[in-house]
Amino acid sequence: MAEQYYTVPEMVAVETSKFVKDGMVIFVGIGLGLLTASLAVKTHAPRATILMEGGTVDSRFAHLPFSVCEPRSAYGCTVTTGLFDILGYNAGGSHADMAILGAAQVDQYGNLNSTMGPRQSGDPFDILHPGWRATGSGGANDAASGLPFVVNIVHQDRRFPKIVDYLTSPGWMVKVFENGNVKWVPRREAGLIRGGPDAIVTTQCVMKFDEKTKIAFLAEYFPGTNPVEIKKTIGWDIDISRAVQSEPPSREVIDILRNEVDPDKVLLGGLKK
Amino acid sequence: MAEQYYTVPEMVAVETSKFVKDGMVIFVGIGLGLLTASLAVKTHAPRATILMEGGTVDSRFAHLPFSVCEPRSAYGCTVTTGLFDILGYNAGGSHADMAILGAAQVDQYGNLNSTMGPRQSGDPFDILHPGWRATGSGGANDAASGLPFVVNIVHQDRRFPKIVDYLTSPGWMVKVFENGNVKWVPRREAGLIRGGPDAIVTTQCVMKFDEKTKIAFLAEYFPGTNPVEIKKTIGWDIDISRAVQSEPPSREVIDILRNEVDPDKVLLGGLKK
Amino acid sequence: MNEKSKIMSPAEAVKEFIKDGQIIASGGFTITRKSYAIYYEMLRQGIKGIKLCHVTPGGPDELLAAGGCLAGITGCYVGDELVQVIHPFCSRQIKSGNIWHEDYSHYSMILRFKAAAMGVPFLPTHSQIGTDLINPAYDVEGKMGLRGKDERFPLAKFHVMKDPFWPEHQNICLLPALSPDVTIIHAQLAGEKGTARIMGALGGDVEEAYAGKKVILTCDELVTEDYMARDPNANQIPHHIIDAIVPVPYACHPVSSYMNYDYDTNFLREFHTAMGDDSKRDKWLDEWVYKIKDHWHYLEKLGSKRLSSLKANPAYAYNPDNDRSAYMNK
Amino acid sequence: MNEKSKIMSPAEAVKEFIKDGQIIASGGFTITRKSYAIYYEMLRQGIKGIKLCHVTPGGPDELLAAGGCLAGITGCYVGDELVQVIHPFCSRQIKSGNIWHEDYSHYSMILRFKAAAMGVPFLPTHSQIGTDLINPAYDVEGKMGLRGKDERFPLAKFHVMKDPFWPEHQNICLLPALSPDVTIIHAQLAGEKGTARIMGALGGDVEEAYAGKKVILTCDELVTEDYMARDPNANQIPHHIIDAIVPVPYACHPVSSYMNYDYDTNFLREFHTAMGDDSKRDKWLDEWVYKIKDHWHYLEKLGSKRLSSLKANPAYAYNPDNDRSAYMNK
Repeated sequence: MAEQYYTVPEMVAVETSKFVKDGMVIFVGIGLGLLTASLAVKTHAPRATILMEGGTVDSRFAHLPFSVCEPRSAYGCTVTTGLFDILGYNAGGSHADMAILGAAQVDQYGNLNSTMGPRQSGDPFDILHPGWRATGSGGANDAASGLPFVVNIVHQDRRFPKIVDYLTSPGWMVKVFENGNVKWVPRREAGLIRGGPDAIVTTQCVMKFDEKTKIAFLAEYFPGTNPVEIKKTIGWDIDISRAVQSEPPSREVIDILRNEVDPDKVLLGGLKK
Repeated sequence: MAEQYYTVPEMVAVETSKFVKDGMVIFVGIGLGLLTASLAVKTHAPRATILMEGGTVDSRFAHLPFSVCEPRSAYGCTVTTGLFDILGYNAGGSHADMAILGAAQVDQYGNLNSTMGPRQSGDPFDILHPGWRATGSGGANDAASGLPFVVNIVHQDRRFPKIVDYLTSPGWMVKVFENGNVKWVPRREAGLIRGGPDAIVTTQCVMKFDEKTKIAFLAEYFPGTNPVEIKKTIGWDIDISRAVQSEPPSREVIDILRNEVDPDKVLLGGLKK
Repeated sequence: MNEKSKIMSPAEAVKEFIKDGQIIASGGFTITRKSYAIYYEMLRQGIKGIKLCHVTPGGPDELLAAGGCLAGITGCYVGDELVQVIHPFCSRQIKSGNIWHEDYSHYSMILRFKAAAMGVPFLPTHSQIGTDLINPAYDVEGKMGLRGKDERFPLAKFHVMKDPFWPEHQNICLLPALSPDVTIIHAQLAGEKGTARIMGALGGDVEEAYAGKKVILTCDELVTEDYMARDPNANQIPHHIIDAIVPVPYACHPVSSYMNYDYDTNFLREFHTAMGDDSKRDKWLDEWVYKIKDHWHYLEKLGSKRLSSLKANPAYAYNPDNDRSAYMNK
Repeated sequence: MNEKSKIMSPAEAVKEFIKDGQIIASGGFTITRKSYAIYYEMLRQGIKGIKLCHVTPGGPDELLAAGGCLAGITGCYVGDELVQVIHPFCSRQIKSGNIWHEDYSHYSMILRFKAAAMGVPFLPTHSQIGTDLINPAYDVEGKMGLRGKDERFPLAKFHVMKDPFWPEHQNICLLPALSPDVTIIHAQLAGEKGTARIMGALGGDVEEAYAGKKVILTCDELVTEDYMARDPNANQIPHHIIDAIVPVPYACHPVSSYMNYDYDTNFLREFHTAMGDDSKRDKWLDEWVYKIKDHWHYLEKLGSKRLSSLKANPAYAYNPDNDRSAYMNK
């Protein structure tokens, strides 16, 4: 295979940005979500509107921000308000079309874990002594509770358990708690009347959800990867029968990503493969 | 008796303004409340802060407003926000010290009716065909639910029933509704954990509430009126044993009221005796 | 995706978005920022059966009632303030039962819109507790048969519950969400995509706008979105929740728009007088509504001298020399 | 009534308002508007047993943890963003059980403060439903024995109920009010009585301020209330809810104040590195906190050249030439 003219993080950004349609109102978290939405706005979705939970609407970054509420995140925005308006009115009240979210783990139903777990996945878990800690869910829970969403995640074995060790953002089948018991029910039945996961974009592939089972199947694998190897890294019996190889990104879009979206390598530089 | 150098509305404004202490944060409704608070600020309470439900904090009127949300009501204010902040955070969340409210009726417990009733007080009442209609409670219910308050009311017989025909702002004993029955309970017991009426200032007198019975008694009668005549106009067996004659207002305060607070007679001119 | 412009005339906005039988939320506050240009047009287009709701009422209630557009009102007040001016026609229609009126407190109304804006079924408050505002016998929408049939109306007017979080378990009142079919608001400035800047007190407009399934925005000035972006802290409403932008001068006449124009008390006095007088009402409506072709015609009839006399002085945000004697009973 | 001035130094504000064992709300948002001047002073005054809560966390969590001030944290995140920088010391303390961490979603936290601000016991949301954020087995404050004893903590972490208003009766999650003993926020401008103007995104500061029993406000500039009144739409917080005004330059260093100064990534990188390294942590704290006399001494140690390099360019509201390489792993 010829030398790739794009990096893995670039491929992830391009693949994720395809979910952003022109005119959409998109809630983005820090990191890849922000990169992806910016790319979409500078390519095929110039009329997409970016919302960030610090309180900004329709920012047009001159320099990619480190935070969803730092001075750079407000550049060019048309409304500066607070977190309540963004997460309450726009995400909760369904005035946004989709969210792009990161996570530490994602499971077969698109449930996310952004926060913590036992030392080994599946071990008993003591909330007062978590085995590992990530930063936490922030607004990802809120966006996932009210909006359709796409997940960005680094492709590593431990990140794809059959059931997340600690569920922070709701996918298609979620937990309800009754008289000391945990029951798994469809998200609508639990009370989540809107939204749900549309896709998982990893650093190797794209998963989507089966209409009937609501379980993630392999939809695309990136050039240089293969479905059988990917299946070995997934904690559930993932259906790879529908998988096709992703189109490589165009040189043009990679140029825009490098030269216009993130010329300082704020995000492109920092992402692990 | 010598010719009075003040009018009845002026007396009411002066008497009511005495309840405003310096440094207080006061919620005011349209009409006398506004006049009274302005007078207090221009006399003994220069550091009082006026809140109005349209969304203004600390206005210093150049011209008395016709409405709590018209352009004049914002003059000189330090914060313009919305109704939610004023009625929710400040009145509901107890960031104000008192309210000055008007009403169409007030009863022995300081319950107000600002809205409607049957043709004759005490008659059966059909909500779909009210016998009379006034403007309605507006924010008076909300202020009375969360804050100590003083009532301004024109002194007329039909305005002082033992029990208001339709209860819109809660006094000391209020209604709770259980299985089709109405029960009268102390406001704290009903769930109103803050506030309550401090006084009723009419165009003839000042009533306050007995510590134990929470029933209004005659505290002061204005010069030119007398307790026995007042008692005839009140719908409950009002205690007049503690009544003293009010001090007439000073000429100085009347001058301030006429020349500085309401030189255009926006409110002083329009009030009935 | 080819983005259709949202900019339109009052007649186009009413034609496109307002239908018989809708729940309409009216923004503004009595004599401030009420989009009369839209309400006049609703009368001209003969809209019927409207359920009007608002954080704060004003003259449009009276106008819509007189024009036969109204089925009912859900709100806290029937009047124009102006030292307690009650709407004479509206209140008479309520007394006669021709228009129903569901009574809530002022804050309760903003909570109902806020709940809808947040996408939750209710919000809690201590307001209304202990009063007839939550007397089950006085559930007007229930008596009108609106509950349990029409999804837009909740099963109950309110719901009292015990606080589960503190040991006293005090009563608290839940108020159901209210999502109008159309919300009508006014802002001083709007960007060409709909970003809105309201100057002066906001009343309940932000909540009403987010609660609305559709939003019509009248504005004093239409500007570029780039101009709006120069001071984003001054803007409250994002463009993506606005459906129609109606940029017409004096859209709120006879009431005020902070910083731009004052209210017209002589007009309001004539309006209120005519509304209360059976012999004058239809004549007034003919003269000021039905025989008026459009908003430009309305402004022409008012005349530039009258409109100029209402122009706000920037040091005050209103006209300090405005003749307000019509409501000052000296 | 003789009104006492609210204007004071960071040391005075901490001495007067902050006590051991309090619930403290920290305003701002990770690398924006965090009042470090106050948090440094809390370490110097040896404050203990603080229950920190916030809509949005940031470096002060790590600082207070390292200074031994913290008992627990109630929030949604442990880090400084900066492309997912987790607080190394804080998270280690959480894993070891030395500091408890009660987990809520971001919006849930603002609802908890908003409920307190509104004076109601709870607010409802769909957030957290279906997740371990409302798993009764994971009630950390309950496990710590805080419920049912201390009025500041609710009897439950959450309460799921059926919507009484629509026929589907869907589940909704109630979140209890959270009223901190002291809220600490930062604004760019404050009037001499405390009226506050925050520029840029507001995060959760307005809600946290109204929720607080006391409020400490740091600000970049202290101005007259008359100046604040020239643009009242730009101000969010009224003076009567502010208890201490602390006007010091660069109160938020090493983080940013929109329009005034940018964050100091080199400082933050050293801070984060030292916090994660047992051999460096105490030395860093000595150098930058304990051996520092006051905020003026801190600024002197930073030096005017460094501070000037952070000054915001008004066209951007930050410094477009700021060296951000410490967090860009090229």
